Amino acid sequence: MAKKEEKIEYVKNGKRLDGRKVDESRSLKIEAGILNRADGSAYLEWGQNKVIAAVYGPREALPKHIQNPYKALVNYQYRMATFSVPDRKNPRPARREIEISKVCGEALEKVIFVEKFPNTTIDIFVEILDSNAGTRVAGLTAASIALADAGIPMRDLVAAIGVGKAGGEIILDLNKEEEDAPDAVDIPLAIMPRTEEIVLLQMDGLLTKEEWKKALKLGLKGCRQVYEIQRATLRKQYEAAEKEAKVGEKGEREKGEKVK
Amino acid sequence: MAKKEEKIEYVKNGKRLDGRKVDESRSLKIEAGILNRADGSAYLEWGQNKVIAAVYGPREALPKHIQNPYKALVNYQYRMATFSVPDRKNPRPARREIEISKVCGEALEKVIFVEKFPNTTIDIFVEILDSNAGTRVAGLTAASIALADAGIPMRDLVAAIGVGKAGGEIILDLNKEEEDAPDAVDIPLAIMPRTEEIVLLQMDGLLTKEEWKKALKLGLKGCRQVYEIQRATLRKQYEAAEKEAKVGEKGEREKGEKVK
Amino acid sequence: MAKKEEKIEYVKNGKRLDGRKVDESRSLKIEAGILNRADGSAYLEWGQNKVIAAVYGPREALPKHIQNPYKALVNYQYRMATFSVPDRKNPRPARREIEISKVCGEALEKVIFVEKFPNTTIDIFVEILDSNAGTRVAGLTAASIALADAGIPMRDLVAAIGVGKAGGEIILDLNKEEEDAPDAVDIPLAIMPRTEEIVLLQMDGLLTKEEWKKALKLGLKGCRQVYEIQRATLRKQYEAAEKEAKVGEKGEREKGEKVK
Amino acid sequence: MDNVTWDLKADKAVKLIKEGKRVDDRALDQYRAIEIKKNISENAEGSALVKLGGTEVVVGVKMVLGEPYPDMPNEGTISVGAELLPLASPVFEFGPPRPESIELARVVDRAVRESKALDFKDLCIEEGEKVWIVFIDLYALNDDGNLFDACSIATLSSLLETRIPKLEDGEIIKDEYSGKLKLSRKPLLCTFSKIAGKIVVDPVLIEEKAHDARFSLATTEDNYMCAFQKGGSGSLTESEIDQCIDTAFKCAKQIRKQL
Amino acid sequence: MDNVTWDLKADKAVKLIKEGKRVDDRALDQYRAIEIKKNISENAEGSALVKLGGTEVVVGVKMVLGEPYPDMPNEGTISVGAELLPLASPVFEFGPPRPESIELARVVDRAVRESKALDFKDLCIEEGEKVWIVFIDLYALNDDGNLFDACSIATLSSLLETRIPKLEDGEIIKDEYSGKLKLSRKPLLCTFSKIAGKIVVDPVLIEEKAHDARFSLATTEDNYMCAFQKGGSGSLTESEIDQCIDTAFKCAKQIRKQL
Amino acid sequence: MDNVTWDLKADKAVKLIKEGKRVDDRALDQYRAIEIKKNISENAEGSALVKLGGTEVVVGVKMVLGEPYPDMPNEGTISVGAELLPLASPVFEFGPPRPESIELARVVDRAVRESKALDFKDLCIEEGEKVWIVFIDLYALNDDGNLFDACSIATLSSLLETRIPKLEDGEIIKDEYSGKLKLSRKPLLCTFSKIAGKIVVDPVLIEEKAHDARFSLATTEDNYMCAFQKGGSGSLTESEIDQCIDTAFKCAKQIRKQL
Repeated sequence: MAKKEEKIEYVKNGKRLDGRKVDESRSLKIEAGILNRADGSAYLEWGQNKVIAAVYGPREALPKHIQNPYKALVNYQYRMATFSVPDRKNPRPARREIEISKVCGEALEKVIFVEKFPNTTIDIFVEILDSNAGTRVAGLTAASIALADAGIPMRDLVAAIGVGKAGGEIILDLNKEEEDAPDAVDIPLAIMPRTEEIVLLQMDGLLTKEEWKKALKLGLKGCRQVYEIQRATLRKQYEAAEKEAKVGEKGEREKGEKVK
Repeated sequence: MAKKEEKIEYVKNGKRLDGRKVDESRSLKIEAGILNRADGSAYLEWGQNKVIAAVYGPREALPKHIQNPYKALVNYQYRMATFSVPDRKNPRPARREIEISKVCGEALEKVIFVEKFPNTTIDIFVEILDSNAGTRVAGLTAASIALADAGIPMRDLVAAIGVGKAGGEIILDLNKEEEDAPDAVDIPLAIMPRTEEIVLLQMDGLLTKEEWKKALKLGLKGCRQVYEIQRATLRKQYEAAEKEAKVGEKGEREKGEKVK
Repeated sequence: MAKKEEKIEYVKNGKRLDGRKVDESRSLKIEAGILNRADGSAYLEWGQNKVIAAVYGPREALPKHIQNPYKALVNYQYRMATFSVPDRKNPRPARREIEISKVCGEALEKVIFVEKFPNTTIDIFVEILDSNAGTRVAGLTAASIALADAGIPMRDLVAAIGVGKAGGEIILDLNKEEEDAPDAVDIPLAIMPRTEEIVLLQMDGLLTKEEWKKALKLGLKGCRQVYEIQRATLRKQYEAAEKEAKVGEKGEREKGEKVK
Repeated sequence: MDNVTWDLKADKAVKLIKEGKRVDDRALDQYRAIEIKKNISENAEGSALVKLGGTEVVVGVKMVLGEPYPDMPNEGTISVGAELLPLASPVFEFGPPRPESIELARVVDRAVRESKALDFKDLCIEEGEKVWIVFIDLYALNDDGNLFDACSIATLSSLLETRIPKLEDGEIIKDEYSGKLKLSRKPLLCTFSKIAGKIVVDPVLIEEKAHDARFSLATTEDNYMCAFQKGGSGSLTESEIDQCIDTAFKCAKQIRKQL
Repeated sequence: MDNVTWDLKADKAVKLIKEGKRVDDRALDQYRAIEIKKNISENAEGSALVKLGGTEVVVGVKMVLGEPYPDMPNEGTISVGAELLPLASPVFEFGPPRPESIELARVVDRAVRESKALDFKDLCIEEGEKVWIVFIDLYALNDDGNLFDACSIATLSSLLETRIPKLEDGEIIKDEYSGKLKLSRKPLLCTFSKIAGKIVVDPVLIEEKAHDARFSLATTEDNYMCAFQKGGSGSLTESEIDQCIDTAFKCAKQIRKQL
Repeated sequence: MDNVTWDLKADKAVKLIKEGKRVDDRALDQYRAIEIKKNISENAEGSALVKLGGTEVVVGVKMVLGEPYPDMPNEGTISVGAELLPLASPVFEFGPPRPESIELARVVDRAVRESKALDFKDLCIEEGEKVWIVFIDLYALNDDGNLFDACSIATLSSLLETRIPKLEDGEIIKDEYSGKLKLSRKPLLCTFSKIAGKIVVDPVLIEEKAHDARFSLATTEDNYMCAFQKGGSGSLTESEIDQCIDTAFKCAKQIRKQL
């Protein structure tokens, strides 16, 4: 069971172990509005990663003493299903999940007009159903769509992706095998696409300043691609809602109203 | 330490392993009003099972946000003492204890005039001191007496008993040995005796519909026997209280008032 | 790894294993006002024991339902750092720490004019950074200085020390080696020095009444020595504050006011 | 939805049921449509997402190596947990398991365990030393009523697909499998609400809110019942239970065709 | 009882004690009547229910196999836990152990442990591998004051009856025993309240509410003291402690006759 | 300090920073004075108390025997925990670790772990059986801002002094040691606040309260970065990050001289 020590070539003839190019992300699909209890929701598949995100709120923050009279609280909860990882995860929230929840909530607070909803909380729940590296950026990308689906006013979406290093190469959207490289560097990154301001940034591993500059450039490019897919998702949902609204003028309009 | 695999005859010549007949329950004794701090209490011995039940309330439900303006909450807590089982039980409440507490509380809610006590809680605590199968029905039977002892207005008592199957026979009030039969079926049952409506019903094990019909008939008969013992207990206590009240007209009347 | 069973002479020619006399305590140093966030604080070294104590309050007791309209609550929390003991301590508070917190808080309540601060809490936090027997009396001695540093009105200080028995001898301020003696008796003791009333008293081990009388006498003597060091600490701090106040009449006077 | 709206909706549901109708136009003994998506997680040994009308749950199975209980040295076991995720309902919260989720997990557990669908001796690897523990974890994603049955269907679907990890020197080899779990029966829960004296199968959320009593029973394809659970503060009569039993066998038979 | 009634009752208790009397007509140094019911649980290796006036507690002992501490390879140990059951008092609640129950358990533990009544080496089964852990669990059933002594009496009663399970190949054989636990001493706690400058033994609840300080000490039949515990926000003088010591020896002697 | 005072102080801090000044007269890229007291606990294998201006933390290292992870049979590991002691701030409370302390512990952990300063293979005692777990516990004693860096400095100081307990037959011999932990790098965190569009290093508490975003990065003496962590609800631009990187290398270099 010893970790394999043989030298792996992570990029060979311009191709990665799974056949991708260095600047190529895994396939990404997002669907909005998939749960009817939540105020907003999204389902996302990103390579093997499968994520459900739901938003409740703005709703009264309770107990009262946590209320902020100037803005809404953003409560982000990232959790992994016990079976979403190779070795069963303990159902209790791990420290890793708590840290990710904190930084992702802070990343979203920047784009939400929190000042419009004093004394409330906006609860964002992200559940990982299957995983293969990059679940926190997948969760953040899905949560951003769930917020839009909930009709919560935002300055911009948040688009996120992982970037990093394996086998000496700067690559986009690392998978598990790449993240396990002896020299692996993992950089979860999230931006507000319109201004390219960075709202989430973490890094693990040994990186030089030059490598960082290169990685950031690649990451920003990846975020822009994610953003296009997010926009297409919302456009599709909006069009479906429009259509539905026309078909049944007096019908159930809730869904349609949400995304306006 | 392997489980014994040899064939046991659970009923032989009409007698069970402990000498009982198939429709015979273990000996049952109940005493009411045994604790002075609680508003009502009961001590019960049922075969090896030993149970203490106590009732507090109706009292203000706290914190306030749990209050129901239309009725009293019924809070039932079933617990086993660490030493009441062959292998020491962890003192923390097990999932089994939490489930039993839920279904027993629901069973009692039906008989209590909860609508008379809005915003309050009626707390029922049941502690198992020794056990040998059938503690949940023993607890419920004792709790019913403790509620009467507390003077809480009720539509009826709740009488409970276990019924089930072992070695192919439908039998009343299974003991541990019978519950461990390879084909054992355990059916905890509780009724409101006046109408024979069922307020508690669970079942474990493989049972046909025909067996169920037979088991239910036997169980209802058992419940009626339990009810007689419950009524005798309350009659005895009432008479004792009457007597006491006469002896010391100006004395301590609290106890006597409770059971009126 | 078996416990050493050979006979140790705990006192030989009037000297203990670490060279002390039977009535000699380990060296004790106290410094007041070492933390700027807390309302009062103290650092104490007593032999190998190293203790930080801090006081916050009187401040509003929350949640409101714990408030006492007649007096301040005294909330004492004694904790050991994980690395302050030979085998790493679990970070969660042990039952021992909870018990010590309770008895030390009760010991201090007697000297504080709690009736002057209704509805408030006075929080006293004691953290043990290194240990070698006697940390609870060290903590109490430090806490007493932190309370004075916080300017909380007190009837007296509390002076504390351990006394006990090892190898048949009644000795002052036992260290770990002595506490591990086969016949060890440990008596944590705390008094209000002006009246010599006892506010903390515990005992472990087999002791005769005669030994107790002797031990108490020795303990009271030890407490008086501790009291002298406490008073010197406060005197020194007061003088420093006075000086500071004169140098910068219009300057930061908070510190100086506290100890008046 | 606020409380007043809830109460109005519940009143309407009761009124309809008195007339033999339901809020979603079903017959009293009619089940909602079921959609099953199997193997939704590659990291799980078995998994399924089930939609039961608007209700949605996901269940995953992990096979974990463990030690047997001392009194059952040649048997593995199952362990069922349930999380009522806060994304499934505005009233669910994170925190230690509450009685509702514990009851859900334990009733689903009993339906599997008591049916003897799994022979726990098959889960023994080395007597007294090493056995499989089959962890079955239930997650509610959207609660529109009858989480019990949705979880039961998802559990059975997952178990039917569950692969057994391959072992080498007693350790799991990642991503390799040595066959599937054997199930000798297909137990399924069927849940009823008693409302205004009538029995309805597969209640939607608003019916659950309005009900007096709940009754769940698990049946097998060979005409056994293997678990009962009555819930709620109401009572049941013998004939009501009979009615539930008959409908449960009928509905489970239909559902089994979809597995 | 509401707070006002409590305060009035407490005031009366204080007033009486100033006159050398008590609410239940006892002398200041007089213990309440004790009733001991042994072996109340067959599943326990030892157990006892004790009534001390209106106060009622039950204690059970379980002998459990465990590993020794690395630095005490040839010694077993004891572990004492206490639950202030909510059935014993309107102010007790379920939940993680609070300081009150932790203190109770630890003081009862020390009375047993420090008396050396049990030789922990007797509890060793196989050096460095297997020892007995004697779990002693205290449950308050009705709190009418002085739970400390009631629990101490019930603990000693239980330990004196405790049977040692029979072992075969290192495993416990159910319902068979190989003799009783050996106790070389009979330590008993005796608890006092200091009220209005006077010392009373075995306080009832209302006296505990009114007291300034509490003092418990454990004594043995061979004239040792083995545990002290002062509680409460009041103080004690040397002569008050002396008075407690003398009364404690006297009372414990009487109680031991009943065991 | 009440909320109004805090807000006024925070406003002042922002106003000063807009003018390129700070509340304590430092330059925007200037670190506070550092005081390091090593080996403050004899029971710890390594320890240090660090004062960073008014901020004060203590860190202790314990070397504990444990089993390796099955997939890393020849590697030990580190475990970092942090307690924001209530003595350090009126807003800290006892209780289960909150997100703030978990983040602090995990960022300090990553700075050490990802720098590969410690070769985890050095911590293996017996492959697959026994390894060292290096427990690093951080305690905040006084929070005047930038606990991250104070803890990082104290952690590195402690690790540089950490003694490895001597083993005999696989057990630790008390108070004997077999050399020190080997560190191949000296990673240090450097933390920044972004306030009113400007970047300041080593923020004091009032600056932290006023900041839009926080950025921490760990650097090594051989020009690597080994951990980033952005916090707070604000955003960062590429050039702001560049500025942080350059200042972090500069400051860490200065701090290393003091170790």
